[in-house]
Amino acid sequence: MANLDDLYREIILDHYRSPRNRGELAPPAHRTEGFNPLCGDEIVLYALVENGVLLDIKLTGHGCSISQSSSSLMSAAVKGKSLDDVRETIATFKALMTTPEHTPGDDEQAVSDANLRRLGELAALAGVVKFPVRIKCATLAWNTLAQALDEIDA
Amino acid sequence: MANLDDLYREIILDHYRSPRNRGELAPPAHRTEGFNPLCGDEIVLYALVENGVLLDIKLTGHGCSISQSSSSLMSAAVKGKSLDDVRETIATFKALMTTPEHTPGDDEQAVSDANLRRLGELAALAGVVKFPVRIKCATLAWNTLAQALDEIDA
Amino acid sequence: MRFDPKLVRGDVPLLNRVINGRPITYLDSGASSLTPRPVIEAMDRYYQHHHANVHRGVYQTANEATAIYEGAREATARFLNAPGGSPEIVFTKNATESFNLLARSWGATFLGPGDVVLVSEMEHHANIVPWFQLRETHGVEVRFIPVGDDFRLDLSRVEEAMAGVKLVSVTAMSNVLGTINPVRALADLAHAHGALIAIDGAQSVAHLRTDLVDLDVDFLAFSAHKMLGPTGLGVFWAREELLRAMPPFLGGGGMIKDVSTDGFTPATGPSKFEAGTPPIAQAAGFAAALRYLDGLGMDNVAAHEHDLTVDALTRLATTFDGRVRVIGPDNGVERGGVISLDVEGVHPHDVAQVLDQFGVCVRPGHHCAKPLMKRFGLAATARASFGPYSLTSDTDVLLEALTHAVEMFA
Amino acid sequence: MRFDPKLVRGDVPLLNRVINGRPITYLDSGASSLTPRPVIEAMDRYYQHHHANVHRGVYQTANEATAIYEGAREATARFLNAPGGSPEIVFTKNATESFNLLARSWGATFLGPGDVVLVSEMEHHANIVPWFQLRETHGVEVRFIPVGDDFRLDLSRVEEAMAGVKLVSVTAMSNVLGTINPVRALADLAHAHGALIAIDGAQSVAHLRTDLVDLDVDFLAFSAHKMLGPTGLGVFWAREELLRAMPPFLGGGGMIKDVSTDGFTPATGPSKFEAGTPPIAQAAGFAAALRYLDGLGMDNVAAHEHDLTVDALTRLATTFDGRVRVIGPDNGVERGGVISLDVEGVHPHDVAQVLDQFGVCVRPGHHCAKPLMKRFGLAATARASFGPYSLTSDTDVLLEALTHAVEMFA
Ligand SMILES: Cc1ncc(COP(=O)(O)O)c(C=O)c1O
Ligand SMILES: Cc1ncc(COP(=O)(O)O)c(C=O)c1O
Repeated sequence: MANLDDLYREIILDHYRSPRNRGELAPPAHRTEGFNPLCGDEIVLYALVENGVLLDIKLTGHGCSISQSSSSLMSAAVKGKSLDDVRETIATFKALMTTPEHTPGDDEQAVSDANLRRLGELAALAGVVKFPVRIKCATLAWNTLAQALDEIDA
Repeated sequence: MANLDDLYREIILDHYRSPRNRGELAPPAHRTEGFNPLCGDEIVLYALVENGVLLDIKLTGHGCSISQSSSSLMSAAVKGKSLDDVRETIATFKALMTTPEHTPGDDEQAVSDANLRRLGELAALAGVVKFPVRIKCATLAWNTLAQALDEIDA
Repeated sequence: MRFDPKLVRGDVPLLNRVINGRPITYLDSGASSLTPRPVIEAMDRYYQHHHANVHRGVYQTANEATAIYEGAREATARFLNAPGGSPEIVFTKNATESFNLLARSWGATFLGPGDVVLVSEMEHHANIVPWFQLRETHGVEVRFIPVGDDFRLDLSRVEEAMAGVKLVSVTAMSNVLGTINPVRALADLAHAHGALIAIDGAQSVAHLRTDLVDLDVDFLAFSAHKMLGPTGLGVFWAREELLRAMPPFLGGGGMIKDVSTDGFTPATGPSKFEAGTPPIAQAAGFAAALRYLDGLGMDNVAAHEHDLTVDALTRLATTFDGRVRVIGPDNGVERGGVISLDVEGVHPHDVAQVLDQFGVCVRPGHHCAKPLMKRFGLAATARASFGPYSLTSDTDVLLEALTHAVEMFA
Repeated sequence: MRFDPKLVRGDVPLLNRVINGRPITYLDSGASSLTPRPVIEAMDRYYQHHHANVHRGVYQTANEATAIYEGAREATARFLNAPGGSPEIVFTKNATESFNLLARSWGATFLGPGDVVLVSEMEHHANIVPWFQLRETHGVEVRFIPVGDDFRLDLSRVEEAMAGVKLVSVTAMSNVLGTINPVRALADLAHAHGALIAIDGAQSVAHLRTDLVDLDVDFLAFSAHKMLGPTGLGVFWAREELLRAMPPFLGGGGMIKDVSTDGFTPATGPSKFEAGTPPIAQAAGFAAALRYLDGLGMDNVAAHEHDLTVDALTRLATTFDGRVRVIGPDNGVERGGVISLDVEGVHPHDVAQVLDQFGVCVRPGHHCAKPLMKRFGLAATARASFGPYSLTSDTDVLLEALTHAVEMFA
């Protein structure tokens, strides 16, 4: 049985109560909106990229504890990193959010323990997969970031 | 249990095989169409009325044995009668076609035995009420005749 | 005489569910009601003994299926006290289709540029989007009656908004606020201005007595699944003379009088609006639901839910020190058993998630009423709503779980 | 391996009915199929354990209901081998609504004056009337492919009718004649002329294997109730890129991304076309029907019904001295298990009535195909049609009853 404590880890509640990197960035920072029509969660993401590095990131918007803490945790994890590292973190996180049913088998875990360690605080969101309807909440910020990088690239 | 023989009396089959008063009448005879969209039965009725008497009536069209024999039986019953008599026959016949469920009670039959006798051959159609979906077949010609009389009146 | 809700409970198999180790506490009847055994059994009986396509059949089961389907139409007309009887009852797939039928058949025929459809800020999207679509295709104006800070429509605001209005289309009971609107007064007002009035009965028909003769409205839409009936069946009611003047909506079998390679002529009566094989089994289930509700008595259902609501509002007001706000009229105002909650510091999604751990079913979200959400500056609420099978013990568990949610996020 | 139809029979409660003192002989599967117990039970289970409104729920039963509903979408995509998977499956209320969706969303957006929709003379009204309605609103031309004296479409006649055609919309199997049309060849022909092709699968999907990748068509419509499923559910399938380009059809809850008092933006994916509470329980039943048919194997179903049809056609030809004429292709031609009869001197209504006395269920009428009836100079036929639970003993009783009808009216 999925337990509430798997979902609402203390780190998550902390980032929900005190979100990091909240706010806006002026141009030339790139602005991207993310929206989850099912629950109405909204995110506005500002990304400042220079020389292949995500110099700064800020977020506004509203939503549930999972979507808000996930965007806060994300911002802390990717800020200042090279775009390659950012893209890898996005990929690792999205693998973490793959529902257990889709995992090929026990010995081929979607996310290795090594990767989990690499995720650091982000690993607190691992419990979300036990609540499949909430996965969209957790990935909203990440999809928005991926979209922002694509737009900056283009 | 409703029995097929209640429906397909010999008189009915006879009128179906050899319909009376089949054909058309030229103007000034009045022409009226009847249509049962559920089963596709069609009737074209020609009525020649003079001095309050239905001098002549002819019918064409196609449909099942019940609709065709009913129109044949009707034509035989009303031809040459005064319009008052025709209207009374229509009313009596339509009472005969009232489904048993709607009959107030055993001692208040919708159609008295006296009336039944008065209907003559038409009484052969009495069994139709035991087959409620066929009532529309039996009444098609009668409704068309009633409509024709209304139109002639108007 | 009031029914015993415990007996109703015994008729609802789903209430035996255990969720996360606790017996289910179902507080989402506003979204869809639970299904009593007699309703399920009526559909089983239909499939096991009487199923056949309706109309045009001659054989016995086809006649039985037709009688069941048309019988449901008659039962619906009786339940609503429809002035013109069963010829006024059109079966659709849900309340939403009923509104689309209204907009595309009546609206597209009788409305055009310069004409106004007056809805309210508290409408469900089902009574908003079809009018926006009609605006696109036919240039009508869609105007919104504002909702007051008391969560109610102000009749004087309706009066002043009536210029050019051809149709007033409002909900009889808000699915978010619980507000009950003064339908008869709105009908009189609309008619006094030469307008017609449509009522969204999705909530009201399920929880209050509906008497169409008394209400004097022109159109009504609602769904079976919110009133103990099955999914897949809705009702559209209109005065017979209006139905007669309306062109068909969907085209296909059953709604025609004749078809050739040149064109078609539509059928008369409600069939004109029922293209294709209708929801026959669902009509059988719906008739059973109406019988069940008649057995309880709609006045009793309303009184029962009223008592539950008064109790819940009182306890919500005293338990949480102002941290749980009810978005809707307070006690003392006539209202339905729909209670939208705004919990300080806890997103409705999280409220519902924590409540689920206690087996409590409430719905978070905008409840398909985004303009209303915006009006009150909210993205969502967590909504609890009662049905005939609800008990005060459901409210006990709700409060227990809410207390946990509030503490957890404190 | 072929299934045992007697076992299928045992799964169908309605086949225990006794009609007029005789066991029922159900020969009306073309109008609606009988419902096997696992399908009924799937719906019961849904109402008893999992019922809740879908989408946006957080609590457990709401998630279960959503999983059941979306699972049915996936099962449908697999059953049809839909190239784009479940996002291409839209649930409607019946095949008729699916055609209206096609005409009003795709048709009204992409067709206009000068464009031609090419249907055939053997179409069901569901694939005719929506196009006539589109002609009224959007000025398209509706053109009919003639049906030959062999009851088939002549591909050369299709070829020569292609000028200006933007959509070919034809049935895969005639519900009157039993004719199976060459869907793949028609698709190639349509595409070669830059047109799209829609298929009426109401009959074919229930009785033949359907592989959308092989067929290479663009749109498909059919109903659950003709393939062992419940009433109240239809399917509309379209290629994903077409669905994406199509505007919404009905407006309301569930089909929006956002709504304000100013306007709305539609959702993406199949939800865009599913306004309001969908037929959830019916989707549960339909998924069970697909499982059941998969268990039998659609190739086996087709082979079983083919054998029954060959036998029945042979015996009809030899028993009645030419007094019973089959309106449809004879043996030797690939055809479905739908047998329309014209009995000399006996109106189809009377045929069906006499047959009912023997417990035999056949359907008299125009079968919602009036242009086809006119083509063959008939007002109606009496139609017998097979399902997976049919047996040659059903044909025995049919012939016995037909003999009686012929004698009675001789
Ligand atoms: C070939 C064909 N198309 C369309 C339909 C319409 O199906 P429904 O009535 O379920 O919408 C039918 C069934 O009546 C049919 O046989
Ligand atoms: C007030 C109101 N109107 C309309 C609807 C739409 O009903 P349905 O989804 O059954 O079409 C609902 C239910 O969601 C409702 O609460």
